[in-house]
Amino acid sequence: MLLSEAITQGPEFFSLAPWIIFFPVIGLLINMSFGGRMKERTIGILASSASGLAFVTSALLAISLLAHPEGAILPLAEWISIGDLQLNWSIRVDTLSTTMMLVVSGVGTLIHIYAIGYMHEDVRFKGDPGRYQRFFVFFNLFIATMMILVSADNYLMLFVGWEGVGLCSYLLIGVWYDRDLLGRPGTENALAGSKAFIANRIGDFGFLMAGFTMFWTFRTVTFSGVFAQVSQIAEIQPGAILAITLFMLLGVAGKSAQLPLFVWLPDAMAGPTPVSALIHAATMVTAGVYLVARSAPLFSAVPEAQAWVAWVGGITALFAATIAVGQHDLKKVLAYSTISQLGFMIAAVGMGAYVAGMFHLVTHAFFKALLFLSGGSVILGIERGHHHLDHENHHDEEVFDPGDMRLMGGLRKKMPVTFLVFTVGAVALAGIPPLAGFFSKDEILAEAFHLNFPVYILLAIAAFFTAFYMGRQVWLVFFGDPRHPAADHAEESPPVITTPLIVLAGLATLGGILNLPWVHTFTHWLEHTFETFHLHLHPGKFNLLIAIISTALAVLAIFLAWLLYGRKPLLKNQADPLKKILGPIFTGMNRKWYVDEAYDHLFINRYIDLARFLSIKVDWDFWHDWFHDRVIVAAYRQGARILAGPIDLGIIDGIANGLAKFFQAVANRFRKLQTGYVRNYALAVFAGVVVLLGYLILQ
Amino acid sequence: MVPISYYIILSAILFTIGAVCVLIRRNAIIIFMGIELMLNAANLAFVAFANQHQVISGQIFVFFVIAVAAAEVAVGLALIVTIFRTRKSIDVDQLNSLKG
Amino acid sequence: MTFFSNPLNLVTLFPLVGVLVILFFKQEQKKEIRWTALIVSLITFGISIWVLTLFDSGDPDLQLVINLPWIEIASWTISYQMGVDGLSILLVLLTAFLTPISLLSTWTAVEERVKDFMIFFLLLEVGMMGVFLAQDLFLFYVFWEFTLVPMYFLIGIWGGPQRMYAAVKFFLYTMAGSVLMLLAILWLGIYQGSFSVPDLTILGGIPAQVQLWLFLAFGAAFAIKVPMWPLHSWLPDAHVEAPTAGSVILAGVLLKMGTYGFLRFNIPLFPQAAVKLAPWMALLSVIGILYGAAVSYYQRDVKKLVAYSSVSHLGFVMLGLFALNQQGIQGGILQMINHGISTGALFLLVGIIYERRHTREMDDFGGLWKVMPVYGALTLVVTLSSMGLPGLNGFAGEFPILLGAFGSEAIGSSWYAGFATLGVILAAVYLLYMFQKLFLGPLDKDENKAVKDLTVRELITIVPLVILIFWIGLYPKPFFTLMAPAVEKLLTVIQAASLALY
Amino acid sequence: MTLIDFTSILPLIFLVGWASVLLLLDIFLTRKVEGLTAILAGVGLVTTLAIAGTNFGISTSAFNGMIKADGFSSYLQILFTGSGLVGIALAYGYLKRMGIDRGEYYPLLLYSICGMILLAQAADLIVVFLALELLSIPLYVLAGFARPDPASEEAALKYFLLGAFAGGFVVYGVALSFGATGTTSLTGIVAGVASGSADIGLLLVGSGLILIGLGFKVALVPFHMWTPDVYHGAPTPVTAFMAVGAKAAGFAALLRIFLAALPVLAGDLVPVFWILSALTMFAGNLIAIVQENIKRMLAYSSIAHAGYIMMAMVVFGQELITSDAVASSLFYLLTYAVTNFGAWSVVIALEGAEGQGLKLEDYKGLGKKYPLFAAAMLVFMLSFIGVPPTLGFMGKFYLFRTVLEGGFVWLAVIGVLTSLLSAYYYLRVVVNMYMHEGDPEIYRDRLIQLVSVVGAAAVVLLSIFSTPLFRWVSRAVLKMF
Repeated sequence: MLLSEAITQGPEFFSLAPWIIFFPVIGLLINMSFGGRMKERTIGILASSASGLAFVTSALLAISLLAHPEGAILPLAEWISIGDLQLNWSIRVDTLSTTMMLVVSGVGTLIHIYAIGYMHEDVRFKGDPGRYQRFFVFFNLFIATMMILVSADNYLMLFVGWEGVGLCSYLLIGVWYDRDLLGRPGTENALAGSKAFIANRIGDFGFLMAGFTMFWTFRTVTFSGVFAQVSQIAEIQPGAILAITLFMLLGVAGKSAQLPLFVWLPDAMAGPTPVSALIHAATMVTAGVYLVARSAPLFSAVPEAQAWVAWVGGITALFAATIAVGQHDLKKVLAYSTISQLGFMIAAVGMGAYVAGMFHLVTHAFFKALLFLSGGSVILGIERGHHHLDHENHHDEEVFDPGDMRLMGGLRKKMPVTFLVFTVGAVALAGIPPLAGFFSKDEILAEAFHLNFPVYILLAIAAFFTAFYMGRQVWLVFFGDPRHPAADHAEESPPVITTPLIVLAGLATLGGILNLPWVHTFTHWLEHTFETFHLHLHPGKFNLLIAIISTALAVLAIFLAWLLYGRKPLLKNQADPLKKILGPIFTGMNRKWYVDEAYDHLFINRYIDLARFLSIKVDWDFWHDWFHDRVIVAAYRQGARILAGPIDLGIIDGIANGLAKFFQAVANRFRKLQTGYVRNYALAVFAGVVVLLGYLILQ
Repeated sequence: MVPISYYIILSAILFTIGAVCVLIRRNAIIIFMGIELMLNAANLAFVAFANQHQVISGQIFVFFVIAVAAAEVAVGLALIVTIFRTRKSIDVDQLNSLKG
Repeated sequence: MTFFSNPLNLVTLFPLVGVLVILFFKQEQKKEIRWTALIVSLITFGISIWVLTLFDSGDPDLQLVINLPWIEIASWTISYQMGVDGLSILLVLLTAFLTPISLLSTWTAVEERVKDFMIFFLLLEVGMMGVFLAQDLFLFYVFWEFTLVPMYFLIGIWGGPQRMYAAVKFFLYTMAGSVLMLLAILWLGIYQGSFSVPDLTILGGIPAQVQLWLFLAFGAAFAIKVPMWPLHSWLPDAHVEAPTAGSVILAGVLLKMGTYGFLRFNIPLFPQAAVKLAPWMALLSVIGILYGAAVSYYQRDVKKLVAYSSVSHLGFVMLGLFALNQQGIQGGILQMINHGISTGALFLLVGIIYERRHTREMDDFGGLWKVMPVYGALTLVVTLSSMGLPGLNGFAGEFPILLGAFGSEAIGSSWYAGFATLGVILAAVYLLYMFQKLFLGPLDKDENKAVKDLTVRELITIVPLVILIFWIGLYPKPFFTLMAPAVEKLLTVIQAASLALY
Repeated sequence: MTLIDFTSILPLIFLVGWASVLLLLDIFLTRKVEGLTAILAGVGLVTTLAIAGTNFGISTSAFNGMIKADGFSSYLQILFTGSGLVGIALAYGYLKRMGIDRGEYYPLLLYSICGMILLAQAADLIVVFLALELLSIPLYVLAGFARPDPASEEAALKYFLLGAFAGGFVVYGVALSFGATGTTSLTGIVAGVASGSADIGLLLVGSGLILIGLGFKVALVPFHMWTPDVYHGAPTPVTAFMAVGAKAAGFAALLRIFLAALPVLAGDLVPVFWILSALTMFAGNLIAIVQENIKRMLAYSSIAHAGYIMMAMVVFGQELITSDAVASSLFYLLTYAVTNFGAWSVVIALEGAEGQGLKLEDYKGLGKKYPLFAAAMLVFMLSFIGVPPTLGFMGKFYLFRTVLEGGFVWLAVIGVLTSLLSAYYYLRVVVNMYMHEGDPEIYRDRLIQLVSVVGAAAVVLLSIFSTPLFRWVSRAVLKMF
């Protein structure tokens, strides 16, 4: 079936498309079933090659797209078909989706390879080699679900991937489900996973609502079907489309960690570094951006929605950037920087600068993955050092956080390669020409400048902060002197780890050429997709002024960072110099502006209280015990008792006695009388007689 | 001649007296006599009505009632005697071991 | 077709053969008794598959009908009418499928009075089959009441400490509803002159006002069984006290008798009332969904948590049915099956750990995944299916339900569906909480360090369910195609009614 | 007297004769033969059964309309003689066990049955009264049969005094009715009413008094208060026989008089019936809950069931369904008889000396120790509740149908709800039998085992294949009007 479809689509490799999903699935099945009996390395290589093959397939698809830019749709099977609700498993190959496939599988493969080395050491430091297999199974599962997400040709299949990646992130954050962040026994990681899943679920709620509205508006949820009708629906009921897009925005906020749902991403750093790099930096979190770009026709139809999206992105970008400045944990800084960069992308796609957004998505995937991985390499290095200490002097029992930048310093000598690549990534992120980050970010800023000036301001400031905290991080980590013996004994990572880093560093450097100004390769590449929905992309024109401003800002920021952290490096146990300058503001940054606490108080605790109240008070005490057991049952038994006692022997007796008394009164003249039981019964009969006859006679 | 209603009223009074007797006396024999009184009140009514309607069957009924009453007396007294044997008393107020 | 060659009669009455055989064993011959029961139930499952093969999924009407005059009361001829159609075929299969699994789960759990247990269990299967197949109201009522007795004993004899209380409560509550239904049935018999459901459906013509009363009378019986909020109070007791197999069947099949009742009787027989009351039913369902979810979250006893989650899940089913459009109803029917599978599996899993640790308090666990990886993985899948993860069966049911409810004319407002969708979030909250309390976190209790992973027998009970979870999740088409024509037929009735109304 | 007169009361004549012979035999038989009287009594009843069976279907009125012989009476005669047989079966072992094995038991039983048979045929108020006394007087004696057991004696005296008291009302009622119409024959009364020569008010009061007398016999609330004490005190087989026979007989008279003969008074009497039946169902079922003694519990349950049968009389006056009403109540009497005898048989099996084994606790563990008895008892309890597939359910089904047909929806609702209440105390027995540990002791008694097992089987099977029963019942009421 699959092949016949392919023939009708064209002679190229489109028919291979399903394999981007099947390869990783095969990989995970093998690892799951036989991993127990395989050597670690085999597991790792198998998983990596599964992902690698997926990359090759995507590449083939890309090549075939060069010839047939209109792309192809490959229906695999019917899924849910009820009445006019027709959902299929079918894959959409076009320039947009293929771009995502390339990024996911490409970066994914590199990270897989990196993870072979990383997890090898990690499981040993944490002392449970069993997790190695589990990790790679989940890792492949992630690639598979992510591929489903990007290759879907309808919103529901996309949703499958959408929730699938959420699940994977839950599982991978919780790989060390029995530890806390510092590897001690605890539930912290597990909770972080749940937090991520539930935050995502809130987003998914939005997605589902969007889906319902969409179906009842368009009577279909396939991309082509929906986009074809947008124009006329926009005339009739723009409200519906607005609703759809805003609901979607909620979903995006959940998945891409935007305000107000971003809180899960920092906690997600509980997962091993490769997870942070792949899922929480390079690919999964960008799904939101992809969704908006994918739904471009819908968003373009309702400017209000676009404004909303842009503002959410802009504010998040700045908000997260400020928080990043105040972090001490190496990965936390990167996490917030990720949120901030995602803000850039969301803002871009929100403004309608889809190409710019996607472009930044790609470059960001390169350098942010690079940063995380090299950061992971740093952490490994520190842990190696710490390990050595353990071996030298066993009295070392103090809790040690290998990710705390205040304990690092001077690592550029210990880990030269890592230092080099990390710096490349940092510079790229800071947006210094000619590295990738410069071009992509600059395109966004340029677009913003024209399309939505206030958001431009936000983003510009965010860019400034970005440069600053990256500078701060580089100086804190690599310069000065080691502030902890572990850092002093740190060692460079093995080639299996560094090689992917170098590759990524290359990409981060050269990524810019994808969409050089005046050339717009990437724009033209994506145009094919957007044209099919009659959506015309204006190539973002290069604006020298903007470029100069942003570069200047970046340089200034880095200079400031040097002033604070470079000139006289931080000493052991010395407070962060910013603290002196900013005081409470810094604390606020450091404490993430207390968003988590606010949420706890406003929602989570309230819900728990509600649940407690409902289950204990309402359902059990009131409804179950009081109402059912007391009221119903007791009333019933009491009624019985009363009837058996008072009424049967009492009231009827009572009537009897009453009558008896009456007769007593009458007969007392003559004789003292007493009444007794048999006669009570007789009296009951008599009472009956009286009542009945009374009634009958009154008739 | 005496109007029929007098007879009926008389029989009603007798009947009530009998019932009241059942209700207020403790001695089984007396109670039983009360019942007999009720039956005979009925008999009076029968005779009266028979006279009113000029049909004989009413009076025949009286014989039946008397006969039945006799039978009841036999059984009733037998029972009372047995009770008396075991309890040395025929006070119905002492027959209260069965209740609830 | 003679009485016994009719596959429906076979699938219904065959378990009686097992009962007869078991009667000849002695209490001590536990092994023989267990095997007999299992084999008989497996054969019954085989017969149900045979029924499936004979079933023509294209035909919207009743099939394999057997219709014999049965009892003559004065002017009435009550007929023994059995038939299967798209609305019931899946439930028949589910019943036949869950029974052997539950029996297998009792292998080591039930040690005393095995003979009585198996007899009651097989009788229960007869009753349930009858309920789903009977097409004559009288016959239906007979089976319906008949299921009470065995379940009553399963809870009351083999249950937990509070078992008698729970058993009596179960009996009285269910009976309270069904006596009213009996009156409604009699009313139909008197004024419509027939008990046969298909005839009554065609006959129609009950005045709207009367329909309302009859709907409520039938509804009382079914709503208690479902159970719809706020009539759910018997459920936690029954579930917590019942033995594992009992809970599995109770959640898996008995509750479905309620939802099925709405689908089979309330909607087609009193369509106008159904259309009129749809918003109210939807309201109760939504309250049930959210309420059940919230209450589940605060339970400390795993079994109780799952019990309350049923209130939430069946809220979805009811919401779907009373969306009164194709998506809603088909989703609802599928969700009945899904709930049977997922919740059944959950109860099995809870039973497994209970057998090992003799506690169900979540605080007594933690980090089990380390010692029971297989158990953990399977539980994870079931949990995810229960919270409606796309690609697993739960979603294939919940999505059409919510979609249908969202656009349902009968319900009339999208708010219901909106709030119901919030239940999807809450489901994740309490289920993840449960999973985390049991399997994640450090393995710090010594009693838990020793527990063994699943035995082969236990695997055999769980794996089929998990396979179904994936199957329905990824490719539910065959299930939908089975029910589609019957549902479309039902919809024509509803449309006619709503036209008559407005 | 013509031949037809004889044939119409042939069962009666035969049984009276046989009973008297038996009595004499018992006196003059110098050397007691083990169980001879019992067997002879049984033979007599079987013969009566045969005669009644052959009489079935004829419809005549004899002795100038004082006696009717129709399907109705034959049906009831068969029911009565049947219960007589069971009564003997239950009593035989019991009397021995309790050491009250006196020969006159069986003749007395037969005499009482004679009374019932006559009552079923009575078409004249005089005959009604005579039959009533003929059935009651032996029962007074039987109730006290366990003398010198004080409980038994007390029961007897209470029953006697109150019975006689109620009898007084019947007589006076008859007198008034006679006064109102100048005749005591039912047909005559109907005619009198029709011709308008009757004094309706007086007739109403008279019929009210008769209703009270009969209501006492069938134990309608508030005329029920003797029932628990008498049932409790009387020897259990007698209780069983009373619970079934006397009640059935009472209803025979009620149905005959009120459903057939006095439709004109419907307007006035229906509300009375409504109240009585509702009150009886409610009180009976409710009070039964707190009983700890199974005999008392069953006593109250029998009160409640009287209420159910009473429901059928509410629809009287609606010509179209009166036959249904009679048929349904006749059928209910049958189901009630079978179930009741079964239940009592189990009670007798467990009863020990000095009223041991009559508490509900004494049933704990029965399910484990005597599965057969427990299963039987379970079936009877379910039948009492009205859970299908049991006769009890079929009976209620038919009854409720009649009531709904009559349009008395709320009465039907009360009926089903009270039957729900009843589930509560019937289940207590089941809970004790199956869900509690205990070590009950039953007395090996073939006959009783037979009764309970056959009874249970009948309760289930007859409900599944109940068509012939329904046919029979409908034929019984065919030529009644």
